[in-house]
Amino acid sequence: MTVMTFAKAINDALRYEMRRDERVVVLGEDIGVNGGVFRCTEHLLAEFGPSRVIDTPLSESAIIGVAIGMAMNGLRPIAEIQFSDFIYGGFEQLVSNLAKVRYRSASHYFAPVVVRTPVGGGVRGGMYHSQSPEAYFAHTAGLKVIIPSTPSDAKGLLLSSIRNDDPVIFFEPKRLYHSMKEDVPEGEHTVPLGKARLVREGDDVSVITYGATVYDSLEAAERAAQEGVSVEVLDLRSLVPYDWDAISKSVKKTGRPVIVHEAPRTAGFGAEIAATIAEREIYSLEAPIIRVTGYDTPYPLVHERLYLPNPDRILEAVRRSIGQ
Amino acid sequence: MTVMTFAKAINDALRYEMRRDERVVVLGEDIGVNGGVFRCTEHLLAEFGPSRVIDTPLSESAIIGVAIGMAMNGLRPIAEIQFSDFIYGGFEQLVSNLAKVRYRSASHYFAPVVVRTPVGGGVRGGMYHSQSPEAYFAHTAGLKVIIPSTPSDAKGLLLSSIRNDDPVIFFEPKRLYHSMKEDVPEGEHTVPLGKARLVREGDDVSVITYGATVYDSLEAAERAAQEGVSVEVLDLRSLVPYDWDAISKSVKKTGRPVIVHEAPRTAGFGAEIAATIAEREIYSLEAPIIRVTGYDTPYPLVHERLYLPNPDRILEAVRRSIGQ
Amino acid sequence: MGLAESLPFVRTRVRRKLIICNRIDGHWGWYEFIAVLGGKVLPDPEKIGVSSDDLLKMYKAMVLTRVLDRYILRLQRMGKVALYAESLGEEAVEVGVTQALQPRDVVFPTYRELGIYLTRGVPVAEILDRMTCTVDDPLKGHEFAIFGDKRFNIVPAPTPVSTQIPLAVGYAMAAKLKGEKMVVLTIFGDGATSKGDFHEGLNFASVHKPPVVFVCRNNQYAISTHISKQTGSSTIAQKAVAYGLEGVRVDGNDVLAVYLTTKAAVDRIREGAPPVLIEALTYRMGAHTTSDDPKRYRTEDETQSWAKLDPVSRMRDYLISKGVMDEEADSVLRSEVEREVAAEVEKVLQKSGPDPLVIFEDVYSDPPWTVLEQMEELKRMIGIQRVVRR
Amino acid sequence: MGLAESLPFVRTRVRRKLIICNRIDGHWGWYEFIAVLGGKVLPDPEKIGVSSDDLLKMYKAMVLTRVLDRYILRLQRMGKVALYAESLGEEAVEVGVTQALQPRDVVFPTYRELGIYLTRGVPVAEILDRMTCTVDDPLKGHEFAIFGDKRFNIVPAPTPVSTQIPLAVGYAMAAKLKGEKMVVLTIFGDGATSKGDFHEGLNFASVHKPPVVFVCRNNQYAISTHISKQTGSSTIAQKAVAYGLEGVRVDGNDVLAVYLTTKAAVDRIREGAPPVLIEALTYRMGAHTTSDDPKRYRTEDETQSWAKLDPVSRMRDYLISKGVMDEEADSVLRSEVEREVAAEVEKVLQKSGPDPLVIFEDVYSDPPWTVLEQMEELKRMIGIQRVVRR
Ligand SMILES: Cc1ncc(C[n+]2csc(CCOP(=O)(O)OP(=O)(O)O)c2C)c(N)n1
Ligand SMILES: Cc1ncc(C[n+]2csc(CCOP(=O)(O)OP(=O)(O)O)c2C)c(N)n1
Ligand SMILES: [Mg+2]
Ligand SMILES: [Mg+2]
Repeated sequence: MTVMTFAKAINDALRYEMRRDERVVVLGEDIGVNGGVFRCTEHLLAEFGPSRVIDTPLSESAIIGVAIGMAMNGLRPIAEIQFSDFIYGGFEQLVSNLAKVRYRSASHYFAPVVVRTPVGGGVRGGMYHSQSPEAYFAHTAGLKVIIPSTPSDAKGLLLSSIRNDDPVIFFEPKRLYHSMKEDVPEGEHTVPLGKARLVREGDDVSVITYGATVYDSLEAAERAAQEGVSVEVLDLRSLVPYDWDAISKSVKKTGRPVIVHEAPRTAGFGAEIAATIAEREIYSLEAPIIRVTGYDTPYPLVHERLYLPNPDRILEAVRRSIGQ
Repeated sequence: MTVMTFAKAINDALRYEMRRDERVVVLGEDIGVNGGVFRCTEHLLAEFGPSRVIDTPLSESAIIGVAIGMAMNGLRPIAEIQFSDFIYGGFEQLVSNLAKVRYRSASHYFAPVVVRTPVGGGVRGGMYHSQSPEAYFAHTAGLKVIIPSTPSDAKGLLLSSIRNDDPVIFFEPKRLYHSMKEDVPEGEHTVPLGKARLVREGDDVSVITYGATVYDSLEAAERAAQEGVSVEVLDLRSLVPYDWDAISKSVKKTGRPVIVHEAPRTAGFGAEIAATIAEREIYSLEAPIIRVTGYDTPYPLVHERLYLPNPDRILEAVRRSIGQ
Repeated sequence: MGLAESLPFVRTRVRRKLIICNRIDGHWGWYEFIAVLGGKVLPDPEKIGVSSDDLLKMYKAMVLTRVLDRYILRLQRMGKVALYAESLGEEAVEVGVTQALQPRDVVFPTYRELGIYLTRGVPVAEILDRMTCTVDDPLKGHEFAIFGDKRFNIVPAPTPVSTQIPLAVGYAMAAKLKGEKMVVLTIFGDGATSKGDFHEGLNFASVHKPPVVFVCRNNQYAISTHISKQTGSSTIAQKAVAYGLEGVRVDGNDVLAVYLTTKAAVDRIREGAPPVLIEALTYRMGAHTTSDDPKRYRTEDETQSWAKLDPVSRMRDYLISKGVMDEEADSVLRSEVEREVAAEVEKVLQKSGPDPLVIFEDVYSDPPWTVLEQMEELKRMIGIQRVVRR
Repeated sequence: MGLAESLPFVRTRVRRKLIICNRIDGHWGWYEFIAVLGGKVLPDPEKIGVSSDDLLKMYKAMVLTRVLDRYILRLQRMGKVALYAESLGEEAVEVGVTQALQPRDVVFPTYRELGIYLTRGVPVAEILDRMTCTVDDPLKGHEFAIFGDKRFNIVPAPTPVSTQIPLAVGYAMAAKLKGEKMVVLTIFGDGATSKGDFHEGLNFASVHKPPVVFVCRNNQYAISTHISKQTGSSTIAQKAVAYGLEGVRVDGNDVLAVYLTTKAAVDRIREGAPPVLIEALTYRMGAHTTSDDPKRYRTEDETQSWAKLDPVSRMRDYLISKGVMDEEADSVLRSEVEREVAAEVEKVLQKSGPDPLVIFEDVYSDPPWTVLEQMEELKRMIGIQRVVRR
């Protein structure tokens, strides 16, 4: 075990897997000599050289497309998109090729690419450095979607993603990169895709969330506890596949789900969770299903703390859920 | 009133508005000399000339981007994307510019573009000529999303969309283009954005849908009636904004919502409707909220009728909703 | 030395003088429109260094392409094929580029590439299984028109044009990294060159220089859009200048010009030379696809003038004039091909389609529970379904 | 006649011999690297036809840009500016291109374009309001670093690089359709040229030929990525060949070369000539943005060698050598600028920020009920909020 920041845990996972498996290559803008704008790929160029640590031109579509081609030819490419706000230039490659190469070719070819990309707000990043586009990818059949919230999960889920034969969009909450640290196992350490993490047990309300808002939810849970309300916090970690058993178990217990994410509300991933609860656990419900999310606006530069689902907003939803 | 097919109604709306307002221009692939692959822009080139009916290079990003620039400079461009399966090449322009020009410029500039594009399956179109990507756009703050299901609505909603100062993604269910005809008002005819259409009244179950599945839902409703079950069918017509009052009214009455769309289930627009019902009308519910949708796979060429939410599947959901 | 210079015999074979730009760094070249079957006196096979076997192989592939193409069109009209993009008039490009490759080389084609599959040796039966989506369809009915099979190193095309280009670049980069001596060839239309992925793919390749050759099958139309509305440049080949790469333009209705130029490019690239952009100028004689009506956007005159340059006839005339085959051998060949194809068509019509559950196959290697549940749902539904299958 | 030929006095001013390719159709041109302030003997102002007023105006704009740039950096370090992309070393490009425009011409810049705003006459106070997001910010705090104001015909940049290019093309097409004699100028970095939107935008423009000029501010780096890893072409200008357009390369640290070349291009385009691609070769002396550390990826030596070509000093030396101003006038100018900026900075620090509800403004002209409800939700929340505001 070593104390690592979130960024360091990513870096550690990359280095570990590149040493273990020579098929692994990383590519993206400024990931080589610069070590990545968040330093997640630091020192990799020196160790693995420019044919496995590839500084690319500024072209998101080619980054994804080239990674797909490499994967089809037996490599395990990890493409970095500098901010997930810039992933849209590669959207056609993601939706039309990455998600569909296996189907189109009836598994003659497949593309085990991991697309790593920083996600979310809270760093004064404004409209184009703060977005949370995970719902677009969750709605795209053929992709898996992962979003860890701790350094240890970041490492463990990244290793599992690289080894998975399906394409994975791997979101890294950027405000955790350097603020969040903890003990992370050295060497081998995997966390299975599709399993949620029960962060805090509680009996009255289930807060279902993922990414950086896990911490806002925990803060809200603390404050709720002071008011005598026991809040369970579930970190999904994986959106596709998501852990329905964990959600169902928690909702069966509390009957009061509150779903939290940073992305805008309308047709966000929270809607999927709510819809599935409303289809399968409706008889367990003792309150309306509440969503606490970013607003349906572009991500604002000023007042972003009001825009984000902060602890105040989560607490208010918890109170509403228990009928206060 | 004249009998028009869906495609003809679109054509009529375009011609009418281009005559009325010289700021209106249309652009896209094969829309000029060829009249559009579905013939929606037929005869426009001859009447309005190549500076207002613009055959473009094969470049979806530039088509959207150029339309945005034109709109910022006072025109009312209508961009056609030949199939909505090819809209992803223009996704960055749609998400990063079209949806955000107004915000980024604090309304110094805005872009009243209409993006028209055929949507959905049922024409043996396979993976890349059958998709229903509306959820991506519904999740993108700054855009409006419209999808008519009748020739008359097609004309009325298209005129309203062109005149609206906000960008509109206008989906046209391609299997209706030539199969669906009805009386359509000649000349001026608008239908307001954001208002659903109550297609069939019923008391037991509310089928909430949009686009071509309106007809599958009606067929299921007929068959349900024969079984003594009264099904209401609501055609949303507009996803952003969607008509919550109409949904709420219907759900209050029946307590049994069934949501139908062609797009894959996970994080589809149906999830948003379900989530909102589960937040606001939970106490009206007498059954789980059921979704009947495309499956979470790429759109298949063979067996597409099994993939689509056909009347059998809708009827089965209606039966499940009333507890059979 | 530029590619055209490396093919001395073709330099005198200028049918139309079209000047394009080649290398930027160092000096400028003036390059001809590369053609072999163009001048008054055609070069002997020995001079161009192509064996009779290879000449006949290419000719036969072109004939087979033409015949099978017509049969697939008929199957489409019978409702047995969902949609088809015919190759009529473009056989020389498809056959010529493929003949230049070794079996280990990998092709990323488009949806209009019948001649490539046949030249690679894909059995007619397999192509018919594919186009009619039978139970033996190698792609399990997941999509129309396209073809692919890993055993033949043919990667099925994405319909969104140009998006296979970065994939081909990546595939080639992996080959380079692994030290494989393979070359990757990707082919695309003139319309495809307007898309961002053409640019991003070629630019990426211009920096990393993997073993890839880019071929533009410039048939002058993207559906109804004439090349003059597609781009302001007068050739596609000159677009290579933007990347500091070599670009050449060849007569795409001249299978020998296509073959020799591609071979020269591939041979160099296999030895480490940078990527090349080859523009093969041709003409789509038929409709864009079975959903298209070319009369809406071009004249009969134009089409007829291109019919005179029919690539199959030009090769036939060459082979006969050089004594590689005689008229009779040609007739025999044609009727054999016709018979073979007709027999396969008969067979394929007897076959059933794939199981409904193929819908759920090949989405993931390890499907989420949601997909598995939906498969169960469909299984249940099939019992009570009234809708017509396939 | 090519652009460089139309500027006879600069043809002798070749500082580095860099050959680029221009017109494809018709004939080939050999073009120099356009420079005015480069040779041993510099041309007199009369010879290049620029008045003293204009010379001084450009110089003053460059000085103002430099000074304000430094102040904004300081404000960023104080936490008053979220992020800033400095212009140090690139003032000549920004000032030169803008000086070539008329006020009715429209500019689509990037996030690094302070000199453009100042040359257009935007008050320092307004820029400071913008960068610090005060209550008077013309863009209401919606985004950082960028600037725009319709009154100055400056369109705020999208951060996703190159995506403003098709917008500029569309804006110009609308102008053409409406018969307006405006020219649209869009400027972007070297990195931007690798993106699909650069290609799709220029290609679209090459067909429709609206009044637009494309300027690449080639500062040789895209964050840490050197131009040699960005593209295989040795110039950006040659990328114009792909579209049959004219491309020229100018010394981007020479405000007169930039100004005169852009003016020649704009004058022609205003009269109906096709679009032009201008590459201005310069160097980013500072960091990419306030989040970047250039020591990680380039040497002090390299930066120092470019410092010798500092665009402000070069213009200053020219003006003094030609007697357009003397040393004293220069000192007065500099201290005035410094004083003016310092005073405005003082003022802006006193201002408060925008109202929280700006979050919901400018999303739609006619917002959906969902947005309106969320605004009400926030209004309610603000009462019970504990989080820190601005
Ligand atoms: C990205 C994209 N946009 C639109 C289409 C619809 N479409 C199918 S083929 C075609 C024309 C392609 O022309 P070209 O690249 O010249 O190839 P050709 O069909 O002539 O061989 C178009 C517009 C598509 N397949 N992909
Ligand atoms: C599409 C996109 N990808 C990535 C980024 C992140 N990014 C911001 S600036 C930049 C480099 C841009 O380089 P260049 O175009 O040369 O402009 P410069 O900053 O040098 O003026 C990058 C990669 C972005 N803004 N947009
Ligand atoms: Mg073509
Ligand atoms: Mg740069």
